[in-house]
Amino acid sequence: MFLEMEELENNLIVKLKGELDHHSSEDIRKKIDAYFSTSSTSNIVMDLNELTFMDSSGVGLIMGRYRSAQEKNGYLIIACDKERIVRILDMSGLLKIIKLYPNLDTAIRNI
Amino acid sequence: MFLEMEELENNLIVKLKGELDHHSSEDIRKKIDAYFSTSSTSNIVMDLNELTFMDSSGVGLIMGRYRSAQEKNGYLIIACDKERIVRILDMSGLLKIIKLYPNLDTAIRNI
Amino acid sequence: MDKNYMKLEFLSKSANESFARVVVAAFASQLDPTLEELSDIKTAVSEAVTNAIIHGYEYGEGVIIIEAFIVDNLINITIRDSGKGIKNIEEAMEPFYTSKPDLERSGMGFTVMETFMDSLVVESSEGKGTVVRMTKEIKNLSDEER
Amino acid sequence: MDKNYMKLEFLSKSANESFARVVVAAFASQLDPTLEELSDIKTAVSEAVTNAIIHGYEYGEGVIIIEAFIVDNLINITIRDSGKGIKNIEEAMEPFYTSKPDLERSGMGFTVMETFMDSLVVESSEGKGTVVRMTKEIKNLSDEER
Ligand SMILES: Nc1ncnc2c1ncn2[C@@H]1O[C@H](COP(=O)(O)OP(=O)(O)O)[C@@H](O)[C@H]1O
Ligand SMILES: Nc1ncnc2c1ncn2[C@@H]1O[C@H](COP(=O)(O)OP(=O)(O)O)[C@@H](O)[C@H]1O
Repeated sequence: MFLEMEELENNLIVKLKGELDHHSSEDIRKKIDAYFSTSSTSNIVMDLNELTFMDSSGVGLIMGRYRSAQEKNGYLIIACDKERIVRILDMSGLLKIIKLYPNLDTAIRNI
Repeated sequence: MFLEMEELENNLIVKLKGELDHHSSEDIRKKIDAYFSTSSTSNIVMDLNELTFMDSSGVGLIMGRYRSAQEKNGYLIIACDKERIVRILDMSGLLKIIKLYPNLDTAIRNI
Repeated sequence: MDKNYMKLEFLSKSANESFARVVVAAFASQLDPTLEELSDIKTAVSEAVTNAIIHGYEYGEGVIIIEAFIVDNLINITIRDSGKGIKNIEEAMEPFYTSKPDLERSGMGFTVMETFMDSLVVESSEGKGTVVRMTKEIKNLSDEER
Repeated sequence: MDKNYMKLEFLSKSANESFARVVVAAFASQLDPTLEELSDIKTAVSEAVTNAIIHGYEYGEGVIIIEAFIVDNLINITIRDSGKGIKNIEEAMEPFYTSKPDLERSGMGFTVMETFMDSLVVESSEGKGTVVRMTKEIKNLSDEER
């Protein structure tokens, strides 16, 4: 599991690569929280297009970061066009409250 | 496990791809024997460069085909430069009786 | 593949979640599933194993047992823990129900298993442990259909 | 990796040889071995499992059990069958010795296991079965040394 974080104006761009399960999400969560809590950004953009696996632990991770952004009066959006991952996000009701774009460029253009 | 066979003058060129273990060698043996026994070729050139795995079952397979070639007054040569496979061939004493070339081209030029 | 069987035991460590997925996927791949079918199986196994670790053993030491049977093109997977068990299975299986919202669980584990597998049966007894049984038929599509 | 454990049981079918290799390799990969070390382990496991199928159960039905322990950067692998057993272990372990030359066995199985692993111990009792114990230390090379 790899994680890349980058600030772009008011947004923290978080790119996840590899397999996102309960094991890897613990570590990812700590790293995102450590960064985001001291960063001046208030929105989070999660790029899931390089994930090769995600189960419902990923849903928990995203929900949690959605709340962190809310606490800073920001919001969270997702970049993903992987059918299987979108299906799990949809099933979990996340897409009712979180905006989804097919890729990072489109997500950033629409922030 | 994939197998490609091709006749070149008096030689049957046998290319093995994938994992050569006891399971796959049973099938491979039958296919080579069926072809070679009805072919007019009398030598066998075994190209092992696309194997991703080989254990001592591969040694048995090669020894057996070496004997089939001998029965037709031919011989068997090997094309391989994969260190791990060469090591197993060497350990088994095969390289004392069978000629080894790094690749198929060199093997064919030296038949 | 006519018939095959395997049983895997391992410690309830979260590092073994991916190990369990690889093992079941390698076993199931004898049925020549599509990548999609293989991902379905991996996801369901991941959910059940994660539950055993988090809810069954509550991060404590324990052993998780996975059994898998292949009969023709059906795979039958059982995931078992000897942990705390589930009091109300019906409630537990409802979408969004989780007993550990503080751990950022989504309550979607059983729903994911149900969605990605053909059948799901959960048996549990408090203080004794939980057994999750799942089956999936592998369609054995021809190359053109894939 | 501090400590980890797994146990795998499966039927003595030759299609399970590659399955057994994948499982042990996936478990061992938690130690972050080099590709070379991983291939060493796969090859040794393949030899022992093949022996259980061909010699232990003589192609009949039986169960093969693999256990693997990780302690620090040592992996300990045990492969067990309840097959016919070995009368003379010393003779069996000699290079080139095989009881099945007609099946194109090379008699190099044990030699390969010895070469690729750090230690090899074989226990067997006629009519009861055979246990092969192997260990290997994973060197944990830094990226530059790989
Ligand atoms: N193996 C188990 N042992 C004990 N309780 C379990 C087990 N699996 C599931 N549960 C209970 O069922 C609930 C719902 O599980 P699930 O749908 O997977 O959601 P989540 O894991 O996100 O909580 C869990 O919160 C837990 O209370
Ligand atoms: N699991 C086993 N059960 C019974 N006999 C065995 C077992 N493993 C090895 N042997 C005996 O030891 C001999 C040598 O084994 P090995 O070095 O692997 O060579 P090969 O498998 O090529 O015969 C075998 O021929 C067989 O007689």
